[in-house]
Amino acid sequence: MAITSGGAGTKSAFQPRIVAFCCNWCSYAGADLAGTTRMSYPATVRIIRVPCSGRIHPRYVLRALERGADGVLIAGCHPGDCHYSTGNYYTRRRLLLAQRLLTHLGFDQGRLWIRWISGSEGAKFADTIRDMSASLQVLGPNRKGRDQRA
Amino acid sequence: MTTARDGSPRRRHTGNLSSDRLGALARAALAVAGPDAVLWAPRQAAQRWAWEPITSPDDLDPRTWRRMVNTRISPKGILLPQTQEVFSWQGRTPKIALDVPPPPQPAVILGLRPCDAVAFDRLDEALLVGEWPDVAYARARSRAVLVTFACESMSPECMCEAAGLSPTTPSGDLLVLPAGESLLLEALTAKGEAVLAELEGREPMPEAGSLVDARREELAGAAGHHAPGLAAGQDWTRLPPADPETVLAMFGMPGWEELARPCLSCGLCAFVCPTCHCFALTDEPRGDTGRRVRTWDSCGLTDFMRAAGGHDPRPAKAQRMRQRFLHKLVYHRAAHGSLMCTGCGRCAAGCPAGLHIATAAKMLLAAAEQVAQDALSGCAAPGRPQEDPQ
Amino acid sequence: MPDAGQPVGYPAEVLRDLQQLVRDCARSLLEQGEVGMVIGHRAAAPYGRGVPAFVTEPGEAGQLMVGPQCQVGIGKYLLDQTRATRGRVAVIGRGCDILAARRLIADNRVAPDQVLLLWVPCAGRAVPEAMAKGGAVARHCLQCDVRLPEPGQDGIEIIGAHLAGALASASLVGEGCLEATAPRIAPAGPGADNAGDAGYERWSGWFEHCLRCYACRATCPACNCDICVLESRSPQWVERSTALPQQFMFHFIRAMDVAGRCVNCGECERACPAGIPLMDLQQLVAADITELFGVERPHVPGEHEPLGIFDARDPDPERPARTSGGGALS
Amino acid sequence: MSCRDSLPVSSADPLVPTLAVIEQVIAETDSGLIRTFVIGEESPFPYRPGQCAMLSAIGAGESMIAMASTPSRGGGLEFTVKAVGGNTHALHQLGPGDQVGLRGPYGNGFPLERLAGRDIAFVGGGIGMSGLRSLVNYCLDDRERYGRLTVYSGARSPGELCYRTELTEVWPAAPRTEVMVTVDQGQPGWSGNVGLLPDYVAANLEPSPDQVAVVCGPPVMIRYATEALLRLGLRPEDIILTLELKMQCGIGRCGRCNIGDKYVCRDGPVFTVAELGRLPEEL
Repeated sequence: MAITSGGAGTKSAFQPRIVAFCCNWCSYAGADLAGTTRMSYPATVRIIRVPCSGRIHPRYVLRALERGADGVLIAGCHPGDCHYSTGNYYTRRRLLLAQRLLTHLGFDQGRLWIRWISGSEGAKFADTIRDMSASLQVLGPNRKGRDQRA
Repeated sequence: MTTARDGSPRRRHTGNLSSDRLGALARAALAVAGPDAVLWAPRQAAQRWAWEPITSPDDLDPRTWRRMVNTRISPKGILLPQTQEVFSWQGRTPKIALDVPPPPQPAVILGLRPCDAVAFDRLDEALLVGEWPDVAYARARSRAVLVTFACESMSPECMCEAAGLSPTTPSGDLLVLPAGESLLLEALTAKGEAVLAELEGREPMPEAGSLVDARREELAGAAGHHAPGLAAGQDWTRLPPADPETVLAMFGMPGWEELARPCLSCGLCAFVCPTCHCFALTDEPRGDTGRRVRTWDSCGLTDFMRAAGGHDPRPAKAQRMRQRFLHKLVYHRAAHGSLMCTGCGRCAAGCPAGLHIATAAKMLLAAAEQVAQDALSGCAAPGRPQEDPQ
Repeated sequence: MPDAGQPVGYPAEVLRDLQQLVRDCARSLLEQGEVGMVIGHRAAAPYGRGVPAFVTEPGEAGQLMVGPQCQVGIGKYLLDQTRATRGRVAVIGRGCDILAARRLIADNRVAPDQVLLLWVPCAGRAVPEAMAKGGAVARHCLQCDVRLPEPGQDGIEIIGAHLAGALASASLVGEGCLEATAPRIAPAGPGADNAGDAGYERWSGWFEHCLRCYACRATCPACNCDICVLESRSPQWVERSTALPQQFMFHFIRAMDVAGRCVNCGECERACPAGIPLMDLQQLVAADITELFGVERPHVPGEHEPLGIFDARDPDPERPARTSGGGALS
Repeated sequence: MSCRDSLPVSSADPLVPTLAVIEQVIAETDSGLIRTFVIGEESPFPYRPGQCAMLSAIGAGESMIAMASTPSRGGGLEFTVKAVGGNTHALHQLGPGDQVGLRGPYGNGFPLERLAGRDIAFVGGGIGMSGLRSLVNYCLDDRERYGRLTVYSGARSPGELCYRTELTEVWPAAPRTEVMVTVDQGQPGWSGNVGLLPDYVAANLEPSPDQVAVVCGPPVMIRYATEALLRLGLRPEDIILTLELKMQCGIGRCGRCNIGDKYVCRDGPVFTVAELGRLPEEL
């Protein structure tokens, strides 16, 4: 996978750490495509492959933030395209609500991104990570709910 | 010459301080505790009283404490924190290095109720007596200064009298008896005397021996005013702890099942209790580093006794509740001679299911009574249950 | 029963009649063998507060009570008692107790033919500390929409329907009613005072005092799993230490896991020894569910959980939200 | 309380382990689920048979394990560990040269003085043999001091028997020493007894007037073995049990392993049936 040090920042610029949960059938393939076609996106993303975005419990998001992520991306098949027909519809409800709950608890709204990325959308994956990284750079490092030792 | 609570011989040392000079008392206690000492006192926030670190002792107003019967959560966590690091480690085998945390800052605990001050004596027994004393607690305890305020009022949940105590039980290092605009002080330990001496160096004070005695009697009389709680008239010190036959009879009471029926198996009673001290040890790894922490635990929680592999000697909530009440009222006394309940009433006030230690105590007293009677009449029968705890 | 003063909301004669109806009903159910146990409330010292009563003999029905002093939510006891009792188990309770029981049924934790639900009208639950001062109802009772029995529901009978009118007009807010007037935390939407750092600081202030005693979970009718994720050691989502990140983890997981299944009974908040306004979180989530997914009254257990179903037209995080007010999602 | 005057503020925290090094790991059973760890070249502390120590794979927790070695032989401490929970599984990942956390010794150990001159039946089920192995070897090292020794060892299957060399060769060759082995389920090639350990003891033990029995094993086995021994006529004070309950601190402070006012980790793990009869039954 071709990964460059993204962002045009200086050497001291904050490089946000992103944890991306990608569904096996679409988004992981999309990320793979971004790599094989040598698109550039920030190297500070860590991809976790899950069988379906429906596998993702909202607590995974908070655990990632707790253990040092500055932002979390949930990426699944486009609505209607789920490999298991409907998994991502449930994900959509659950994570929309999780996003609201995090906001109620005072977490920054832009820490959790939900995107639909198909296997052919390598560019969308790279763009998403770039956009997300830039937006997190503005937000700064996440300190909320974060374990200081992580 | 008399003997202080800590066993040192001494002359009686009392003082009469104006109520608005509480800050001076706090400063004297801080001076005795050490330069980096932290002051803790009850403060009202969001409609409830809680123990909080105080940075400006002169703002303390003891008159506001008259509205407080006690804090919602006990002060034990000041000396026995809910989460305590035992050690931390770095590196992976075979290059692990261990590190132990620095000792805690000394604490001045100002405004303790006698039930809570006595509770620290119980923790001393449970954690310090015998081989392998609890060093972490000992470090916090040895440097702490405890200033007790006698109670001017009681709530229906107060049960100190059933536990053999009173609103004026001499406890802590220094006992304060509020009397109108005065604070009558009496040193109870060498540390308490040091605080009084330090205070006298700052504010000359008259001796108050006879005033102290009079006020103590007055407040003890006022205790009779307290609302009719479930423990009214009970005397838990009558429970015989050391006789195996009675213990087995109390243990075998069929009434435990019925008593425990409302229990929801949460750990609230143990966590608000000033004497509960059970703890768990768990590792918190973070990559190649981590720490082992010691955290409060409760015998009421379902996984308290469950061993790796699944064996659990107390799978039913009735068994867990029995353990809790027998530990408090019987087992600790068998080992150390005192009840491990000081009657603060927090468990009864807080129990989400409305369970009450006095209900259990009533059953235990009856079971013990039954054994004694059977012994008299010569028939050895197991303790009979009390059908209706009410 | 010690005198607890004039209870808020309940005219004395209504209370007396209601209580008699409840006792008569319980007695006859037990006498006729309709049920093996009736779960209700009985008075206990101090304050004469109502604690759970598990009545199995017709002769014991006289101890049952109703009214503002009834502190403990009793619906969740069905979980234990239907397994331990021969015959059906009846719950004689308020709207919140009935919803709690329906929660257990909807979650397949209790079989509907094992229970009998008897709904008693209610004018709010008093706060124990305030009883001596004439009473005060708990905060969330003010927003309660199941105080009065709703007729025509399967498996639910109503006790004292003719008295509901008298309670409907009763005022819930009495003298010294501190608790009921305590403000709710407003939604932390964009631009709200509670958003971002201020909201985080506020919740940190509460969570710092959390004792992790599990009283919120123990009392919650939606928390009815046999094995709880909060206690799991492998994988361990929440460590035992009370460091702030662990506290956020604990309360986030709990709030999320009961989201869409919370029956708005307020038991978590009542039980919390640290006084954390846990219902604020649940009510914010409930409002979100209504707004995002169009589910009215999400606290009433229905055929499907809001998070157990979906609608292809649900708002999409990649498109502007269908409804306004909740704010654009990233 | 006068205990406050002599607070151990300068002592080391007994909950903090020392780091020790694994010298050798021996697989005891066919399944590999039971292994013996030899720790250090010498024991860091004096101990008696029947005592335990806290063994920790740092980061995975701690477990109370009985010493399987005997102090009469010097050398490192030996612990036989069954992989059951998180810590014991993590220990099984370790090999020679790896560090473990170690603290102890804890518990009362066997009443060696009271065993002198007596005929001893050792009844050990499964991993419960580990504490008994310490005692058997201790007795053999001072053979004249004790009467007839009989080791009853049981396991679920032949492949699950621990200390096979000692059971089949070393101990049977010792003077006035007999080894009796039984398994719950036989397998092809197994010519020994098949049956539950308590039944096996009941059928074979002919107690002498000087007989004592020392029993260790899982709670259910202890219960039935005790009943069998009582039926054989042993007195409750001559039946010695070593118990195990969930333990965390090992020093009688965490409040977990109590039976009545006794803590198994500190006041036990060795109790006679007579002593337990005076305590509530919580096993």
